[in-house]
Amino acid sequence: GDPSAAAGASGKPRVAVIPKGTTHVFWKAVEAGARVGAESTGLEVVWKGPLKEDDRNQQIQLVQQFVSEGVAGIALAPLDHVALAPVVASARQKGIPVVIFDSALDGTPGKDFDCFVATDNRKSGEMAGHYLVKLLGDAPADKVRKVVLLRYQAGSASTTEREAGFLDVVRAAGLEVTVDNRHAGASIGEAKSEALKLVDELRAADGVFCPNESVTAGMLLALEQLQLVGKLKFVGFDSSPQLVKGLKDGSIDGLILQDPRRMGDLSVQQLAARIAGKPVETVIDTGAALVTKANMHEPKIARLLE
Amino acid sequence: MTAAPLLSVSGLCKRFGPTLALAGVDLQVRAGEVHALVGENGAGKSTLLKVLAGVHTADDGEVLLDGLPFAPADPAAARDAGLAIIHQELALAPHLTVAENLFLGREPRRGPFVDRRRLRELATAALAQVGRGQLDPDTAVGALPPADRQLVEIARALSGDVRLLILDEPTSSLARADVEPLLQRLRELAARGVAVVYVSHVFEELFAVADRFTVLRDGATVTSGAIADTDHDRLVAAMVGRSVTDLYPRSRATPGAVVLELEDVAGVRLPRRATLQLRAGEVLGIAGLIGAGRTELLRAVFGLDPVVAGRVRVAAFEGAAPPAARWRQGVGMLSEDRKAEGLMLARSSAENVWLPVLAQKARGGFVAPRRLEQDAMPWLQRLAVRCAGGSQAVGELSGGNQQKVALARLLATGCEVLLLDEPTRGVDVGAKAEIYAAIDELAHRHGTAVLVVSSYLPELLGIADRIAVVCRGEVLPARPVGECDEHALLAAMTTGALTGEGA
Amino acid sequence: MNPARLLRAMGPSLGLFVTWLLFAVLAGGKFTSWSNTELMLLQTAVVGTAAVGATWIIVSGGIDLSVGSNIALCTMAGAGVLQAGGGLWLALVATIATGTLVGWLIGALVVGALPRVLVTLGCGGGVFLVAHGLGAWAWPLGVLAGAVAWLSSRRLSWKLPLSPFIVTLGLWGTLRGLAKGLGDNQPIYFERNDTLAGLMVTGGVLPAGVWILLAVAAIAAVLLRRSVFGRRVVAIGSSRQTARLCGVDVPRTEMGVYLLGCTCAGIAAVLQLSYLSMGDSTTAQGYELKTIAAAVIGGASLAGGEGSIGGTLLGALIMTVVDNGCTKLGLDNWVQEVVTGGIIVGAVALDRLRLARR
Amino acid sequence: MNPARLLRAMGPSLGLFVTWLLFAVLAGGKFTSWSNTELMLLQTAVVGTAAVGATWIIVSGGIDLSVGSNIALCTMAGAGVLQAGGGLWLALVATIATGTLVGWLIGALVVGALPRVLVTLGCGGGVFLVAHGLGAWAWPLGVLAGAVAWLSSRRLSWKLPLSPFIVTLGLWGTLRGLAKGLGDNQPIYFERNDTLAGLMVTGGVLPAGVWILLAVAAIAAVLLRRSVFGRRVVAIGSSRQTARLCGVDVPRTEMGVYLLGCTCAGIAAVLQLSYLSMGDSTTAQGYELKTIAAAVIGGASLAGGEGSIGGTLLGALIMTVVDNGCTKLGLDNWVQEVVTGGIIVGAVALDRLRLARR
Ligand SMILES: Nc1ncnc2c1ncn2[C@@H]1O[C@H](COP(=O)(O)OP(=O)(O)OP(=O)(O)O)[C@@H](O)[C@H]1O
Ligand SMILES: Nc1ncnc2c1ncn2[C@@H]1O[C@H](COP(=O)(O)OP(=O)(O)OP(=O)(O)O)[C@@H](O)[C@H]1O
Ligand SMILES: [Mg+2]
Ligand SMILES: [Mg+2]
Repeated sequence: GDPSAAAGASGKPRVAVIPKGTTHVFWKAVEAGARVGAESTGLEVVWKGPLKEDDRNQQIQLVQQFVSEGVAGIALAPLDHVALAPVVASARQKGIPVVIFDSALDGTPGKDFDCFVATDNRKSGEMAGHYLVKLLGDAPADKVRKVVLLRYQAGSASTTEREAGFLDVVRAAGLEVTVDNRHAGASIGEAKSEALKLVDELRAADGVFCPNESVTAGMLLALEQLQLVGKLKFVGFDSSPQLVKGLKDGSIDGLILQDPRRMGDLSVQQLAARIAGKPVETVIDTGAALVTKANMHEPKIARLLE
Repeated sequence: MTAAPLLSVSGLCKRFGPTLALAGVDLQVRAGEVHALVGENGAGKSTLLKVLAGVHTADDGEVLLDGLPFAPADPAAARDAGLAIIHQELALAPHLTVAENLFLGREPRRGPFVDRRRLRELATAALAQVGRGQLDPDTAVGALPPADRQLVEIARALSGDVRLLILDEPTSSLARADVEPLLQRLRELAARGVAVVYVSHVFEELFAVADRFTVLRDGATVTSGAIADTDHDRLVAAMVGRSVTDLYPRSRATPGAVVLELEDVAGVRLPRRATLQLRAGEVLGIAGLIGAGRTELLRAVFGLDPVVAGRVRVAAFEGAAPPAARWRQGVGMLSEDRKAEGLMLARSSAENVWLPVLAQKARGGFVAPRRLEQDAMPWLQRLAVRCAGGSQAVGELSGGNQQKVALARLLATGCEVLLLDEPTRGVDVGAKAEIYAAIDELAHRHGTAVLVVSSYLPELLGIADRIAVVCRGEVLPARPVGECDEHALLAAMTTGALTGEGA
Repeated sequence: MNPARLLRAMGPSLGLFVTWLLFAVLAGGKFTSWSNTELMLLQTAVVGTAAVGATWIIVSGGIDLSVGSNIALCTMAGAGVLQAGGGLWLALVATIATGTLVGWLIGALVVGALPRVLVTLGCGGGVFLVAHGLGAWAWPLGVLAGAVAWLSSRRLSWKLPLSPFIVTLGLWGTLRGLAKGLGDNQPIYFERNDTLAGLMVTGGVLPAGVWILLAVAAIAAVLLRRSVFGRRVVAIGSSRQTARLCGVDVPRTEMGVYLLGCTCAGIAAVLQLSYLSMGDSTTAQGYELKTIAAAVIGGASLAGGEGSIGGTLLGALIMTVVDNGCTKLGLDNWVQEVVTGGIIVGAVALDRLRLARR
Repeated sequence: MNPARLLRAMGPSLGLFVTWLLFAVLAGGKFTSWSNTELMLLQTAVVGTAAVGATWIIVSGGIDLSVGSNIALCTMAGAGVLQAGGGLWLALVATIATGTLVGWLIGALVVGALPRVLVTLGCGGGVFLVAHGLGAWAWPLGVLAGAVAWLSSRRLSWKLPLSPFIVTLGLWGTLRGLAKGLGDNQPIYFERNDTLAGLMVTGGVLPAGVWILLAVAAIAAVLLRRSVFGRRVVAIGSSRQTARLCGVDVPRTEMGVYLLGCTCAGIAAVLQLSYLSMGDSTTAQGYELKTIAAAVIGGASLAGGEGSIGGTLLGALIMTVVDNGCTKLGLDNWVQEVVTGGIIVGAVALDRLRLARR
């Protein structure tokens, strides 16, 4: 694009970082990482997500606006692997480099977009499944173990992947999934209400898994209210002050953590490299880690929990 | 005229919940006659006409049109059978233009579109029939004064191809000057073979236009016959079940101190200059043409509209004040538009009566609905309101009875100054007598000051002590009633100059 | 047109001009550029088309709270056809027809034909289920059976009118649920179709989607102001009682309004389908309030009888301008939300003020 | 009370009974158990309390589309105080007072005091910013300055009444944005407070939150039916012009309605704060339609003048029962959404049918 339009008020090249939403702790960490990356590479970051959490339409509009404005680069966490592909293509046509992070986009990294920086969602779901199987494995074998899965929202790709990975593993291990068709909705309040309504299934269950921050937080509140804390094994996803506290006092047995800071940092770094015309890596796995009470103080893990 | 009747109704019954509105009505209307339908408020006139027009369906009884059974399922069916009706409560769409209202439901078309040129022509012709040919057919009906709206409604009924024309109190908002051409039109239509059913509480009109009459009482036919064979008193006796001898009672009294004083008061548009004094124990009548600004005068005094110039004083209170303050100062007002501004149609009569003084009727900020109903009953009975008790929703009452509820409010709240805008609109003759008596008693016995606006001059002459004429927004000096007569008043109303010995 | 009316009609344009100017001054060239203007028009296409339908419904004295869910359902239906390889034209028909069908449902419930609706849905659904084995034929057969049931059940017409607020509040959830169910809780993806995708890309004089919006709006405006049907709709909104007394077939006219209004939602769904290149059951959330806001900012009254298509378009544009301008200024999301709310109130206040002063 | 009225009042109870029975038969003991009943009551507490306020507003002929955003803002305010270590009581006051403040804002905009609002907000906000350095004192100082400005600007009262639909549609976004801004786009967490958390736990006879709902409802119902203020509110809803003619101070009464209605939202926010143990700016989305649906199912008319607190509670319960029952039946979310919509329409249709038949 036009270099004068691409430069921000500071004179540095402006890059847009577009998350899926803005109100989860996860995205806050990505933003912090992106700002670190910008600092180290001399870019100016514009952080802007859809007003309505998880609205594909608004996200497409945002990308279009940044493209028409002619920013120097775009880092995007696509809400959908198909719907966002055309606008990314049009950005590339205009010579704007695009880094995809967090979730996949149709196409080949390096060809249809410059770089893909993400956690493997399916694998992290499998990780949660393996851990829950391990936790439940110690119990007597004469009785089939029951687990509950409370899903996030219909149509959300990354969590659906996690849910699928989780289900594969626990089903293969012979566990019975007593609930797998309930969606918690977008906010913690809805998640808590939904979990409370599943009281009978939760009482009968041995383990429970939640695929993201808001659902895990809502489930934690519900388990506290139902006085089921500690009576079943609870594996969640992502981190927030509440969840870390739950991990500390033992009400949560494990959390799968991604590395949002690194994700943000690396995405912006890759953009900077691409703008400078340097070669970039096309796929970067930022990895996921299983955090338990036992390992939460290891420096590598503690950093993720900040 | 021995021809078979065009419309023949026998034994018609209609029940609304516990109320038996029609209890066996018989009615014969012949082609080519104007048939007067009379009865007290709540006798069932409007209900009967609504059944004929397909608004309500009857519970029992038989209706024959041209000898064939006639039971329209909806208004469209009735209209297709050649029946046109003007309802007591205006039925106009305020956002549409005059022309569109006139031909709603039977628009001249060009394909799927309205043929606007033709619509305008037809509209102008229809308006000319009621003497309003100069009215722009493209103005929105919502911007018209009430009188013009009523004329639009009349023009709509007259403009169709009708065999049976029904008019339910078509003249309640009209000036005398507009009534005469209407009656003339009705006679022409009758001469062309159209059957006309005419409802009005103004007997002069009936005697001027009708050929035959039918009297309803309590939802049943009492008598019917040729208008030439009856007279005012006999008709009243048939309606009310007794004779009303003294319509305008008048007790002697000497007026007291000035309680309402206006000096060069002007509103936003109207009135332009109003100066008058009202004394305790006196009835001051206000006469004027439609649109002269009488209503605006009352509204400005009562604080419903802003006063932009001049001085207003009520008793010891100087200056303009909002309605809430006026009630506290002992002033009460009756609006001319009872449907929009007079009553809460969905609420009970009791609530409507006590609304302005709820705080006084309450104990510790709380009211007891039962007690409100009990306390309202004497006032409702005083004006002979026909209702199923103080808890019945006002919207379910007949038009005249609604008006009486609005008046009962003013009697019950014990105001010292009353502003009455068309107090007897749509009220039957028996109830009129009650209202006049009540005004007389309040003013001349209890020392209440009453300001009455009325378009019906005999009424003003009958009850007022002094009469002031309003012309184009200016109030002419008031004169004692003894010095007024209808001709002089009419002259003053149109010319704005007082004539005669009192000038 | 008399001056007062002209002024009233100009209100929303004034509002648009003031907001536009505000952002033009604050954000400068990157806001006023042609490419950004084109983008704003493009981004108004979906809401604008739906709002044209909403205007009809509001003018008739009704309301449609289900329009967002309806659009989502329509995109799912269209995407389903494309996924099954039904071809573009069939998909377009399916998308729009779904909207029309929803309009029929709303209309029937509003005018009081609930029993007929139940019978129709029962017959249509039953045949559909029985014919399920026939594959692609099940749909048309079901619809046919439903239509026959509807036409032959006139006598069932209990008069049980329901308030449109309640009907569409119920359908708000029902249609969204159906949309999710149609895709088994997942979006529906299909082979990329260039013609479809081409509706909503900038580059030419104006995107095809904007032309479609303008065409729909022009037809709707002429119909509303000039046709017999349109004037009767205004009459119903202005005074239902009067319309009935004057022999207007109120239920039939209302039925027509909802058919038309929801067909507009179906057309909006086509544009949305093109924009998203997928069927999304979670899309268009909150459009119910956006379309109503556009109509009201454009001078419509929720009491019915008042409103114009032109005004609604301006109202929709005002909202896009605010949205776009805030992004250009780099405002935080929360600031943008605060500002947008303030501007909605401000635009209407401006309008009222101007009217009060004349 | 006459029989017709009694029947009308009984409508919603009948609806509740039918839906309850339906699920009791289908889902059996796990639905009818006491612990589930208690849960359902608990889950009605927040919406129910907000719906009591909405009923007042609807009866007065108004509408509040911002109640969900308002609740979110209130929880953020309360959580902010708790996080700053302000103690439970201060937090409760802050939560409820935020609701009341919003009520003042809505009321002032609706009755036409926009200029006064601007002056008040300007003065209050200015003092707040200047006093920012004083820490905890900035808030009360700002509020005080605002109050002084409001009281001393009576003469500014331009008459510019705005429709409550528009005002609250604007505030719907504005308040949500403020809530997000207050927490810098993040939830606000605070030290667990056992008293607060104890409001919304099952176990005793009934959760304290349910008692609070019942108390609020009882007071609101008595006020609405018996107090002079309540009857004036009904009068305004029945016919604004008549109320004015009869000396009701319409602006002041409306102001009171919004203050009261939004205070109920503040109380609902306390319960929500207890339920979540955190301040969440994204909570209570869609409550605007839920509260209105509860009131309308309970017999209120959006045209104003009609509605009862008891009916609203029953309406809110019907919605909880459907929600809970569908989960107990193990239905998919999408099926539940479809069913819920159908039952809302059904409950209202039942009501109308019963009335039509008498
Ligand atoms: N919709 C209704 N619901 C209940 N009662 C009604 C309804 N309409 C009319 N009534 C009752 O039927 C009776 C007859 O009313 P109707 O309006 O026919 O009287 P009317 O003769 O036209 O009186 P008026 O001269 O005052 O217009 C009244 O007692 C009235 O209360
Ligand atoms: N801006 C306006 N444009 C057109 N008509 C108006 C306007 N303002 C007021 N009017 C009408 O002009 C008339 C003013 O006269 P007003 O109603 O005071 O007459 P009145 O003498 O009281 O007659 P009546 O009470 O018999 O109707 C009103 O009917 C009012 O509707
Ligand atoms: Mg009558
Ligand atoms: Mg008048």
